Amino acid sequence: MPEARCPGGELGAFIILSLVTLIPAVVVVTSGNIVRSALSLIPTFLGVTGLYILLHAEFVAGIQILIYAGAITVLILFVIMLTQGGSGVRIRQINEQVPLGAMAAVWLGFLILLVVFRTPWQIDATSVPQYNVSSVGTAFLTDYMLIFEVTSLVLLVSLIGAIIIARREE
Amino acid sequence: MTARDWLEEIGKAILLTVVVFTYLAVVTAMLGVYLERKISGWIQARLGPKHVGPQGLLQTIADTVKLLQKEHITPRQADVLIFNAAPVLVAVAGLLDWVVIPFGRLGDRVLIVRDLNIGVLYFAAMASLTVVGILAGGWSSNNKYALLGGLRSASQMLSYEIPLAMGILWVAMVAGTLSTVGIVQAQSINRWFLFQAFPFGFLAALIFLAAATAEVNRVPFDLPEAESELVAGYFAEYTGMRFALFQLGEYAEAFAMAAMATIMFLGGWLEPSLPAWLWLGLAFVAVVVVVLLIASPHMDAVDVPPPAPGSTTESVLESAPAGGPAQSPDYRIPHYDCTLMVAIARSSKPDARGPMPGG
Amino acid sequence: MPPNVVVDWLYVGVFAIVGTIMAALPLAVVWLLAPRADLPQKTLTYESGVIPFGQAWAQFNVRYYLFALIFVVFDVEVIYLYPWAVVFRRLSAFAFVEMLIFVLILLVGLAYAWRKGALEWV
Amino acid sequence: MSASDLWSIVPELWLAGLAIFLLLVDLLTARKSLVGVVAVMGLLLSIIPIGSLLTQGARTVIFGSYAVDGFAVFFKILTVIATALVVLAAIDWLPGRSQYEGEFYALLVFTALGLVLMAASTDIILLALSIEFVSLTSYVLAGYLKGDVKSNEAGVKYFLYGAAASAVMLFGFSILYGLTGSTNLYEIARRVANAPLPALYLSIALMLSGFGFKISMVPFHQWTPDVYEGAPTPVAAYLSVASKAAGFAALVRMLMVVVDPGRLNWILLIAVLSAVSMTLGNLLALPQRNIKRMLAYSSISHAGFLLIGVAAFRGDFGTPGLLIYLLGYMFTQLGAFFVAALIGQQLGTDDIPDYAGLSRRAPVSALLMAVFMLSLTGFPPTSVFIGKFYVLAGAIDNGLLWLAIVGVVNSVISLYYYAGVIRAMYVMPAASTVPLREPAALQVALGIAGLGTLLIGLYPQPIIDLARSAVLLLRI
Amino acid sequence: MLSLIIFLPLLGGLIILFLPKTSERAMKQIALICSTASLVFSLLAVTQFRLGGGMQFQERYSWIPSIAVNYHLGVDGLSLPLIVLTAVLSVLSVIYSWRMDVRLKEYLFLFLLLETGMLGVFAALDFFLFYIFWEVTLVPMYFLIGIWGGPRREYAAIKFFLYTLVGSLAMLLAILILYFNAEPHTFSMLELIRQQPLADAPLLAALAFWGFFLSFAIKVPMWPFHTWLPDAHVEAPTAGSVILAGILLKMGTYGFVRVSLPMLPGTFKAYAFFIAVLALLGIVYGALVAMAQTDLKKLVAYSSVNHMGYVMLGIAAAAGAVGDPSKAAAAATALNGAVFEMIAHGIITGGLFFIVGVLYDYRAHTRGVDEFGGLGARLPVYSGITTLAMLASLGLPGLMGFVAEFLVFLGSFGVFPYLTAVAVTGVVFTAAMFLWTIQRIFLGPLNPRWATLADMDAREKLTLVPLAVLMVIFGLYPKPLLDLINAAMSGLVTALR
Amino acid sequence: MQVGLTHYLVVSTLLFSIGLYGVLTRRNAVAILMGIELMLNAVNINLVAFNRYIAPGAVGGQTFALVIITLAACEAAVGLALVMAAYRSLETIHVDEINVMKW
Repeated sequence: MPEARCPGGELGAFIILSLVTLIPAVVVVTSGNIVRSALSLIPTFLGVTGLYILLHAEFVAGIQILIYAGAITVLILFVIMLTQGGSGVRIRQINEQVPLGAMAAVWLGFLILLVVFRTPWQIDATSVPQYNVSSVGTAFLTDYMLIFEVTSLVLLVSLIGAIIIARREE
Repeated sequence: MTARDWLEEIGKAILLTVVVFTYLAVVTAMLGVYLERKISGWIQARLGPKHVGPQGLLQTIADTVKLLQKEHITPRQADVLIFNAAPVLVAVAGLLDWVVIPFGRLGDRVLIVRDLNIGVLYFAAMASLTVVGILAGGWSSNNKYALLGGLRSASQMLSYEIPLAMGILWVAMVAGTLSTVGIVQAQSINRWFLFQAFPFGFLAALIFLAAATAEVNRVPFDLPEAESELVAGYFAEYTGMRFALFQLGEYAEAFAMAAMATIMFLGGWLEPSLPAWLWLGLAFVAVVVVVLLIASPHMDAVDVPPPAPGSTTESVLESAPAGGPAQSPDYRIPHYDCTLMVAIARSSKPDARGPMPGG
Repeated sequence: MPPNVVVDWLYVGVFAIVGTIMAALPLAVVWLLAPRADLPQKTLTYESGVIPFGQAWAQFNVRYYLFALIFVVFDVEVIYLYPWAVVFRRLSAFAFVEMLIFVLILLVGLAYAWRKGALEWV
Repeated sequence: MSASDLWSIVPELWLAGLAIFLLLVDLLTARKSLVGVVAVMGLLLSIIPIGSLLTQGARTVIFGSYAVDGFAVFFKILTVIATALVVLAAIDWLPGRSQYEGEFYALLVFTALGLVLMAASTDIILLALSIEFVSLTSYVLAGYLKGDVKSNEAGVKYFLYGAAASAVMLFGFSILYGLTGSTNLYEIARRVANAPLPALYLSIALMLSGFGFKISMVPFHQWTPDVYEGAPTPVAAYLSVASKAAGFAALVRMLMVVVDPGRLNWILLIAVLSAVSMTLGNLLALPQRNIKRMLAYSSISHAGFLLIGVAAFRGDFGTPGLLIYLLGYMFTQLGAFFVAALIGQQLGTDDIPDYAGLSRRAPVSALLMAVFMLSLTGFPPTSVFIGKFYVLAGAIDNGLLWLAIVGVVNSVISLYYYAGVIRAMYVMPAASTVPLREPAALQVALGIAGLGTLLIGLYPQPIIDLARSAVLLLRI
Repeated sequence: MLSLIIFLPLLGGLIILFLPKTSERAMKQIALICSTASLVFSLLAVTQFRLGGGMQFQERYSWIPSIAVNYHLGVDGLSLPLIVLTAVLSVLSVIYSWRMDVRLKEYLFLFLLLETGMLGVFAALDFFLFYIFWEVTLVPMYFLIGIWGGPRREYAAIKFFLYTLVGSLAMLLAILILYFNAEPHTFSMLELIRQQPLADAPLLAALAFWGFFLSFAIKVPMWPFHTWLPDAHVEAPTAGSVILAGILLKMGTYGFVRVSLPMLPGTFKAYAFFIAVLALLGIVYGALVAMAQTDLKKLVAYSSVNHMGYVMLGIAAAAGAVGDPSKAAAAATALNGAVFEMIAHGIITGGLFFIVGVLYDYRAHTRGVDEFGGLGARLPVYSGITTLAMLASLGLPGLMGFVAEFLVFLGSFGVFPYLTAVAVTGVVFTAAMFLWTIQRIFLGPLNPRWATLADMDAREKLTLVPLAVLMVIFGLYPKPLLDLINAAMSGLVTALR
Repeated sequence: MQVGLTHYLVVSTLLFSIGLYGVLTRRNAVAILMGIELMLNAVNINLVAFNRYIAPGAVGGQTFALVIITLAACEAAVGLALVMAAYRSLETIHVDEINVMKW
């Protein structure tokens, strides 16, 4: 069966998802309320998930929700609530270098965009994407097996390190 | 596919959404609540609801109508946007669970919204989204008990998400796929996964069930809501429809968990001796009973007469001793107003609090 | 891979959007219908009838954080288990050994957390 | 993937096993210094499998994702020695400061593993993973002293800077992947040959932020002083040598394998960064009073010197010089930090003026410190001199005379603050004449560092041979 | 043989380092034994030295083969006298320092380390080794000034350290330039002289030349790089000043003769006049400023600037004559004079600093020239030796200084006649300065403050009398020394012609 | 108009810039971390998009994205632990107040 194609629909979905990604992202970095910032991560992450779907990367999409939306955001929320940030009081959230930061961000973004548009990307239109969960699994267990095992060590040290740092001694 | 096909798909999707949502709202939530009350009443040698409609069947509908009319009290200093968004998020997450659940079979076609490639992973991901809603709700209430309840619920749900995933993984491993339909079909070739590789199948099923129960905050995993201590946990400040949405989400998820257990361990719709829909239904009901009722939140309930109509808040204000609760390290409420609180909590849970026009 | 990945997820998207609308609808209805009486006590934070004291945002036990953190780590571990679970039958016993090592390493972490009491519920 | 592949990564397996074993030992024993001793012994034993790799040819293993070549072996040796010394120093330093002694050693060994992986990765995913591996353990180690506000601050700052830098770096990686469609360095090198230049430039520039962070190169250096000052002293020592070394390893591998300087002239870029790092680090080091802070700024300046070796990669001097410099610098800088640790422990201060009269109170330590300071300045016959000699020679050999001159001028500037330490120890009158206790393990570590500094200075031939063989094997 | 000479002091130093702090006497004895042994061996080397035999006593071992670094030692008529001078002054300094009691262990160790460094510089024939020894001399000197120096010792020490480090690192770059342009790459000085690697690369040659120049000129010190010198001399302890003036300064001029002249003759020739002018300025400036000094030590220090100017004038003249066979004789004379002046200045100024020390360290504790007066009658031996040394310094015929200055003027007149003519007038200033000083200190009425001063004791005499004797001997009969020097210098000039 | 690689790259660039802006301008350590998470998400979009358009035959980009998600989780765990520890002793999570040592 040929691939489902509907340029207009795809573009529409893309635009919607981009907006779902970017608008909350702006809220994340500008909101004066830290909890709102953190919660705005959710639509951003979900929007990114949507983009992954458009790119046919289902597994990554699932993981994106599971880890980013379901775990990392929760962790962030926990910390906010366990520290003063939870008070919801609008305190100054930005430092003195807003103009500087904005300039740097805009400048770098502009630069990257310039490069992105100037570069003739070597698009491979012939190969049909064949990835799904099992291709990822196979890759992890063969070509990328070292990465796979090192990942477990990274997880281990993060776990131990974070416990050591976060634990309160009696 | 042409644009027309796309529109068609979208239309179908919208239709399905409405159907599933309604199904959830009517069947799972309302029926579930009714059954829960009725059966736990029976277990505890009470009558349960009986006035509205035959055998009190319409009680839940009446409750819904009542809830619709209830004033939405937004606590002072609460973050209104988040306060409203949280229940919606929980409800939608509960709804989204149902996308990958096959309801049964119609001829050659499996009755399922969409058979996603990463079905069970998707299911787990949606389940994890609920946590955010609960935390947001607990926080936005600007109530320390709600916040604490939220944190506790979230902690618990997080803790049991891993065992839940382990149960799912075992099935995925045996079936070699993540698709829910694929899992059911794999069981047609083999046996129910419950009996696969004895005793691992049992073990996995047990783990899954236990985790699922914890995931939806049911007894004996209702510690976070800790009605006696935390005044209903994270939704202490929620009233009216918002409260109902939380309940809807929770019930939707609970039923989805039960359905998932059926699909993963009991062969879904694939029992050869009975019609598919019947088997699926029976198995499903059995699991629901296990999840919701045997371990019912009302097991330990003491029967307390409902308080007089009127604002519970005010009545308590009058009777409460002066001064706040002592600041004990674990945020327990001192014992002196415990009984009273239990009463309030009880009464406020199905009925919600607030003025009740016309009783 | 079925070609309809996007269609599949279109349903999910529609479910999310329409579901949100349907869930928010009653809230809007209630906002229109429900009575409103501005009693100051009513908007008071509900603390079993006791007048609220202090700020709600008192800091709670760091133990919650430990739970969340252990969860995150193991949740990440799980994402590696999913693809493995799907393919491990097709690969040799080597895949099994690989995963065994992977899990064993993390079990060390679990043992550590357990020994340090990070798993104990309050 | 074959059995011989497995044999080639025995050092890594050994380190991983050792770290896990340490964790288990720590869970079972109450004598935490035992864990440290086991760690040192295990690290020293790992030299055997590492040494056995020396005789083997260069190749990649495990589906081309991991290099087994002289370059990697060199950094394995360096990392293991540095880790063993730091563990040795920590055995005396740590007790009483943290409840988590055993884990400290385990984390150090884990870091060592990460560093080793970093130096040998030939796959950008593995590279990113190992860089992050090192970062994560380093964040923890930097913030290890929970009761100490400075350590807290060091941990948070290190984390925030590090995470931001690595995010930028990963963006660079992603562009590299986009240009080539591969994650394998050698594959990338093949395909990048006709990649468009602007994108390549962007990718390299973004990646430099990550590597620059690790090696504390200007302008990614801001974290260095605070982290070195706040972090536990052995950790600061470790970061300043091992982490830096691995950063250079990854940087060199990335630049040399992937980017043909004939196509994309990164030499000038690196040279300018080098000059700026040297100069800025030095100038900022001048007014410092805190020894750790001073060493931090000076380490920025040394990063600049080391970058000369990266820029001057043609010929027999630049890259071997970089390696020699790193090894020599390792001994010297570790030694200097160990003295700082010892003094900090005994006097409770890290301020240079408080070092007054140290030559009377702790003569051995003071003498060694003087040697380290002179070595850092680049006086012969010490290890850093050999390194500086080599990189300067490399610069001249590559026609970067101006860079060599900048380096020389900076050497002179650096003398001023290094001599300040010597002045305090030897010239200033002592506030007290009570002799300081010089604990055993720390002394041993200090002695080895001093010995290494002088031996390399006096007879560098073996090190030079090692470095040269390492460089010859780099390009497969 | 040479290794023995060089490393005996270091050996002693290391032994001292491991002695207990209390055994001061043993430390001093070891120091004395080692430095004396070094002296004895160096004298032995003199007796075995064959005139006209070029580099002798060569030792050559491979050290860092991958960059062609060898442990290569050797002496010729240029370096041998300097080695002997170093050994002599070191022994005398140890004797002079017998009364030292502050942090003796470190003092002796550093002193002996310094001696090793200086001996090594003069004997090294491999640039790498040369550079290492060159740097090794810096550190002990820094400590000697910094720990045992006068009130402004810290300032003086770091100033000395920084100045000389600038120089030595510039030299390092220059060495590297030479190294990379030689084919095959080599650090061997003899090989580099033979190859003349930069003969065809004027730009690089100029760079290398100025690198060396910076290093050597700071060390000499030439005007205008001299500003560290008065500070260092004034603040250094007496033995430090002696070594500094007597030997360390010679390392600079030695470098010019050993390195700049033979390795980069063309470039040196191009800048010879300019350098000669600088030397001239040093001569005049040194003398004039010295005259204005009231601090005795500073006075001697500035006189060093003046004298080193003569040396540089001689070397510059020799460089100016490069490639011009008609001036070869003059060049040889000038060079002989310059080297002779190096030795002479070492002995004379070394002696003068001892003299100042005798008065300042143990007696008057002041160096103000104007505070003295009439000491001649009170301290006859002291006055005698002082007067002798000062007369030698101003170039009184019959004493060592005269021979040196005469040869310099004779030689350089053939190359830079006008400059030399002006330089000769510098002698007048020098003479005036010293005579005036003698008058102020020893003549006139006795300041009652000094009525109780004692004359020199046996140890001080032991320190100063040998130097005085040398001044006279070589003043009256310079031939052995001159022959030694001439053997090397004429060879050099021949090669450059 | 087809949705192509460039579209995704534009979105990712914008997301990256937004994240960078957050990192540079926020004073709350947790908020800075959020900015970093946004940047990492941008990287992941890049990787997945490149995987889809440049090298669809393999899963290198997706694998990389998964690894980055893992790393993001680990970073969050460790980093937030450090923030909590700092909060316990300094009672602030604002980086401009975490300055016992001078910046």
